[in-house]
Amino acid sequence: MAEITLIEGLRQAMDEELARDDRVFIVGEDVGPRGGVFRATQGLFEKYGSGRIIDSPLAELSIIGVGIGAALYGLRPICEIQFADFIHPAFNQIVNEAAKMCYRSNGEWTVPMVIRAPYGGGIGGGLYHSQSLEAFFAHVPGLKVVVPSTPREAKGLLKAAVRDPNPVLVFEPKKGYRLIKGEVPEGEEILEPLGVARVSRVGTDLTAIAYGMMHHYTLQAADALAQEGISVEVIDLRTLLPLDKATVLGSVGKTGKALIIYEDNLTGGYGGEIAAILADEAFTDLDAPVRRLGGPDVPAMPYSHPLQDWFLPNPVKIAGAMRELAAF
Amino acid sequence: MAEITLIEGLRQAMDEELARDDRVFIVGEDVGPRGGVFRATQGLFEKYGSGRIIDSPLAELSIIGVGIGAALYGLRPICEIQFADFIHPAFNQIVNEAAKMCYRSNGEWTVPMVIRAPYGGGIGGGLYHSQSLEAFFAHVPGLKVVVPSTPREAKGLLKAAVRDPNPVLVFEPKKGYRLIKGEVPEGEEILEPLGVARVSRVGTDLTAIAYGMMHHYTLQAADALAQEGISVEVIDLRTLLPLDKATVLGSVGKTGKALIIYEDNLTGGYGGEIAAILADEAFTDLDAPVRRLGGPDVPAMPYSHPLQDWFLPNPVKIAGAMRELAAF
Amino acid sequence: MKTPTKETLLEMYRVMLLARRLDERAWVLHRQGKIAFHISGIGHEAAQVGAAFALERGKDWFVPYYRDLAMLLALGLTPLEFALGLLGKKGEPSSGARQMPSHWSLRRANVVSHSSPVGTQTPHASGIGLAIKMRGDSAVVLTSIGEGSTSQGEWYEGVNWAAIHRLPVIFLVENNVYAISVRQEQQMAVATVAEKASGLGLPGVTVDGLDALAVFDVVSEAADRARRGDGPTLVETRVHRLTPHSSDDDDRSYRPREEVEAMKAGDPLSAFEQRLKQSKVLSSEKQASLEEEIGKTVADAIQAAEAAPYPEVSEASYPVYVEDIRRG
Amino acid sequence: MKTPTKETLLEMYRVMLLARRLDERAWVLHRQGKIAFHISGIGHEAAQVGAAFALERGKDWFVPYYRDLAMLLALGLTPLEFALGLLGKKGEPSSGARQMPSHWSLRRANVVSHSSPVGTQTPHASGIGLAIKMRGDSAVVLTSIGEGSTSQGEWYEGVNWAAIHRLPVIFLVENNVYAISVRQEQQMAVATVAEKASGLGLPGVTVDGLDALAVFDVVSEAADRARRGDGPTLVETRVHRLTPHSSDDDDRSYRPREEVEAMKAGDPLSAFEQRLKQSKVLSSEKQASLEEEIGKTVADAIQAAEAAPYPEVSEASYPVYVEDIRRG
Ligand SMILES: Cc1ncc(C[n+]2csc(CCOP(=O)(O)OP(=O)(O)O)c2C)c(N)n1
Ligand SMILES: Cc1ncc(C[n+]2csc(CCOP(=O)(O)OP(=O)(O)O)c2C)c(N)n1
Ligand SMILES: [Mg+2]
Ligand SMILES: [Mg+2]
Repeated sequence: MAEITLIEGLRQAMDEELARDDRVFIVGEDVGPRGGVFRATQGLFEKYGSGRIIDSPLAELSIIGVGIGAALYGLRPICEIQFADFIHPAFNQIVNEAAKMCYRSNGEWTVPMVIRAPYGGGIGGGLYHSQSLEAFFAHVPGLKVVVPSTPREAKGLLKAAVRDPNPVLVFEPKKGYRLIKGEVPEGEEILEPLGVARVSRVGTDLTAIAYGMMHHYTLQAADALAQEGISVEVIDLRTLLPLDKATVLGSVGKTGKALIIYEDNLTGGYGGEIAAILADEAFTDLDAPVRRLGGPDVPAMPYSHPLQDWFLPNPVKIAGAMRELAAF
Repeated sequence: MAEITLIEGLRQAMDEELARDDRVFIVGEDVGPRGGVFRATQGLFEKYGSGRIIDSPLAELSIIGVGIGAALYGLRPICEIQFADFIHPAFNQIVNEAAKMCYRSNGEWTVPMVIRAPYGGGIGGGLYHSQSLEAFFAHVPGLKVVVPSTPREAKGLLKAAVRDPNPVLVFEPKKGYRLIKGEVPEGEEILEPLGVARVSRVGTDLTAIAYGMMHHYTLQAADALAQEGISVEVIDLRTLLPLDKATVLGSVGKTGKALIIYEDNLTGGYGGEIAAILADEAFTDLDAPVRRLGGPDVPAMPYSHPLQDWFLPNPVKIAGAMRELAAF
Repeated sequence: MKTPTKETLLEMYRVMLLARRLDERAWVLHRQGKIAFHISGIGHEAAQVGAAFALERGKDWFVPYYRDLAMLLALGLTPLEFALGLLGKKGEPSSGARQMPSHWSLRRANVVSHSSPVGTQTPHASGIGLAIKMRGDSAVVLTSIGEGSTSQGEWYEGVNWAAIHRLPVIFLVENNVYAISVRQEQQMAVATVAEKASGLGLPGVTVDGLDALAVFDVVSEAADRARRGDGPTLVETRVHRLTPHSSDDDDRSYRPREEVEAMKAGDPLSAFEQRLKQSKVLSSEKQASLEEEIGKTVADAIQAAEAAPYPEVSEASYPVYVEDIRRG
Repeated sequence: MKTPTKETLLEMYRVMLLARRLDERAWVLHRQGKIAFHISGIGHEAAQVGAAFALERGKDWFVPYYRDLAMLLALGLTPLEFALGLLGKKGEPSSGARQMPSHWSLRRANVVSHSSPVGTQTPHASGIGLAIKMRGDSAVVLTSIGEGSTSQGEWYEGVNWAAIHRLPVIFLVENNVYAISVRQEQQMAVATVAEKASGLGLPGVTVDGLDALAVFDVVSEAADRARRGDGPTLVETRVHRLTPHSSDDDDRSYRPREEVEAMKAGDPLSAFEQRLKQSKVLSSEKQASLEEEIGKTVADAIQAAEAAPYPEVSEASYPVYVEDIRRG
């Protein structure tokens, strides 16, 4: 077993899928000789050539729109959006086209494509290199939305996404690209199923639900609370759409308390949907208010680092929210 | 007092604001001699001329982007998006630009603009002339999001939106354009404050929260339940961002039960945020699960009318959900 | 350079005549209140049929837009299938009655599903062209659009891709000078859409779209160029919109009756008929029998469609994802 | 056609030299780990200064992009203000340290705030031009952008507006042939960006962007045209990016060292210096004293910025809406 970084897990996934299926290709800005601005496609241009690793024009909507066309013809595009913050020009192609194609054609046309987008803050990116956009897309039936938090999941979920016959949006926690390391067995095929959450820490007093970088901070906070005798169960959602409701309801049914952590703006964020589901389907199990810890409701993350730190949830803030909820 | 339609309320609002302030102008597709495809700007081209009622190219992102520029210079654009379903190409300009301008420039630059977009189903519009998109934009700090449901509010809220110094998105329930009529006093100035919800029916057994056309259906359902001795309090939110939390919490604090009705897809819809707020801040008041009645999670509303009817909430479905909740 | 045989010419005429009679009948059905919506191709038939016949039907790919009834008939759509779409009936092939009428898709003829938001189809065509090139296939793809919709950034980005990568794509513009009520001068500062090609680095041609054979020649040439590997062509056909924009429109508010009357003088159908008669390809007897045969075909199609059932409500819930696709 | 006076020439040189020394110092600070990010204008100075001096500073409007340090200095940004931005310190004028460095805004100089998503600024400039025209003012607006970003639909739609309405806008393209690692040939099929103007119906000019006076002349002419009411001009300046894309980039993976060395031979700063010396405008003594003065200015600015405080955390929460704006 080799210890690799999260981004190496992504790179291996793409390398293996490119080798497995000649319909798979990569398109995006600087994905070629540059190997991507984060180096996720490092070496793939040299290995697979300019025919399958395509440097696109600087135009996101056409990266997605052209990818849709290629998928309609039967290919398997992996489209890289350089930063999630720049996915907005492609909103129409993703939401009105890719997501609705199967339904609107009654299944005659489908769009097997993957969209990769590095997301999240804490890297000094300011308003436009730090955004978390999962709430917009997890509201779109026809899409699948995935957020890996470990190298193994990055590899296994991305490989599964490439093989999935639907449009799959993979939001990659870029702060964890090199920070998060983990063991990934070599030689064997790593595939993680879409739509399945993972209980990453077993506990009894409350359930903490997170994904991406926030999942790691949540685990750290849970460790801290264990010192205080508070037992926190942690769920890494892994797939946001479709949501693994059973795992979430099962855990909250056991603990009776739920805290949802996300770094996007609090209001209208993805955690709201989970809280709404719990308020309906877990009502009789709840012993306390359903709590959310999200980013503040300012337009986006500011640059200056004291301001950035103010914006981001971190293990200390999360532990505080857990303590408060546990004490309710 | 004259009885006017909802769309006539909008037309009067624009006419009065154009007359009041020469910085106000209208830009959009077919808003000129055609008077808009729904006739919301009927007669304004003849009255104010091609200098202030501008037929734009068929390009939504530039309708908004050019509007932003004009607003930065000090004008007061009213941008019409012909159908909300076509706002997606402008997502980047609305979310990354208009909404973030004030914050990102620390208040040096502001975008006083109004975006009008007819939304909602029940008019045989199929997937792309029926969409409800409020959840996307009510998640964007820096925007205000308004949904009028009566002619008086259509007039008063739109006039207030034109005078508001921030970007305000007005989603107009197009099914109600001519269907919904109401008394609006002539001569006096009608202004309805943004950010204030309205209790449109007083009740004691449960609180039903809605907006737009769904608010009218909800009132009809509440009347039906009154026959059965169930007393429903109805709230018309009117502004979705910022949300009038006090009115919502006050009512649910009284009734102990909440049902939120919206026609957008259920999952990730705006009602989820309200349910999440209640699950946290009204937890101790709740006597029953927080219920949501939304559209089904298919990509959009189908065309064939039996399928469209299946998609849309209506007074019968709403009454059913109320009955079930009241009986909990 | 191929020239159509006598049989081909007669077949082209038959398709144009069939399209015209079906279209006229649709307007009647709308006046009778039997259908909710119709968008017409009357005046565009020659351009569409000339283009379709210039390509290898069954092998080449098509990404059309809503006015392309005549093109779709040339590609094998049956009158009954069109009629089922008009009425939103079960078995309608483009969407299972999920989409509005004239939102084409016909998998068996390589006709890709398009949506209502204009311009979205252009990048899809370039993506199909990219896939054709990657696979080394010899097909070409044709996508059509109105002149107003070339104002969309989606059109620009899509064409740019094809120009850069010299993809086998034909960008057919059906220029009727109006986008609903907005004239070409308000859409673009160039005199012809073909001039836009010079800014994108591909050949651009303007051709009389009322002359089926002129269009046939230009598109044949474009197809040869594409198959030779010499890349895309922009073909602008100058056509007339002889009807209001759609059944929801009333064009009297924005264009003088005289203009429409003058256009009718240049009706492409009678022009083609005259031409075939002069060249002795079509006799008056043949013409009369065609009229009779088509009259019956149209009547039968409408009757069968009226008798056909609506989709079952249960069909509305799928297929959101490929996993949900059900055949038959 | 105005020609710069001796004083103007010296001032242009001083600004170019100041920009260069500040920029070089920023790279040093980054190597020292004192700043997290820098994006450089080295090689672009002549184009920016030539353009800025051709306009009426204080009266005309500017919508710049991130490489425009020299332009901003020409418009009155102080070295200290730039340094505060580099370090994310309180009082930074463009965003109060909310945005990344080089995300310009300077209200007092009519410099509009821009974001990171490229191309978004172009429609804003057209909107400002529309407002100028509507108000009958005599200002012009200049907006700058890189050649790669002209692939964005936002650029196309924005320029189209100005061409249609003959707005007083100058579209300045700083063409350094690279978009991070992607060369011009992969962005467009035309040989020059100026050719794009022919497809949009406005004049397009290509000028040597290493020659400040050539740019001064072309932009002066464009400004005259705009003030005459004859509409917009696209000015393509051919420049060199003498550094990696930004401090996050390593350009060795995608461009040969020889290429960069060859470019350095044509350094616009030394070219301008030679020229002023040959024309006896600049003496070696004057040059030396300027170097010394600027060296001190830069050192003082950096020192003062390093000593300056960060924004208080409390500042991060506003202004989301105009109502929240606090002065000072
Ligand atoms: C993105 C988008 N905006 C607006 C509309 C509404 N709309 C439908 S057709 C049309 C005019 C299209 O004109 P043109 O492209 O010239 O095609 P034509 O109808 O004349 O054939 C408009 C504005 C739309 N369908 N999509
Ligand atoms: C919409 C968007 N996509 C991607 C990026 C990331 N990015 C920043 S600068 C850049 C290259 C810009 O190249 P060009 O327009 O030629 O300007 P230059 O940097 O060469 O001056 C890219 C891809 C971005 N900022 N915005
Ligand atoms: Mg047209
Ligand atoms: Mg460049």
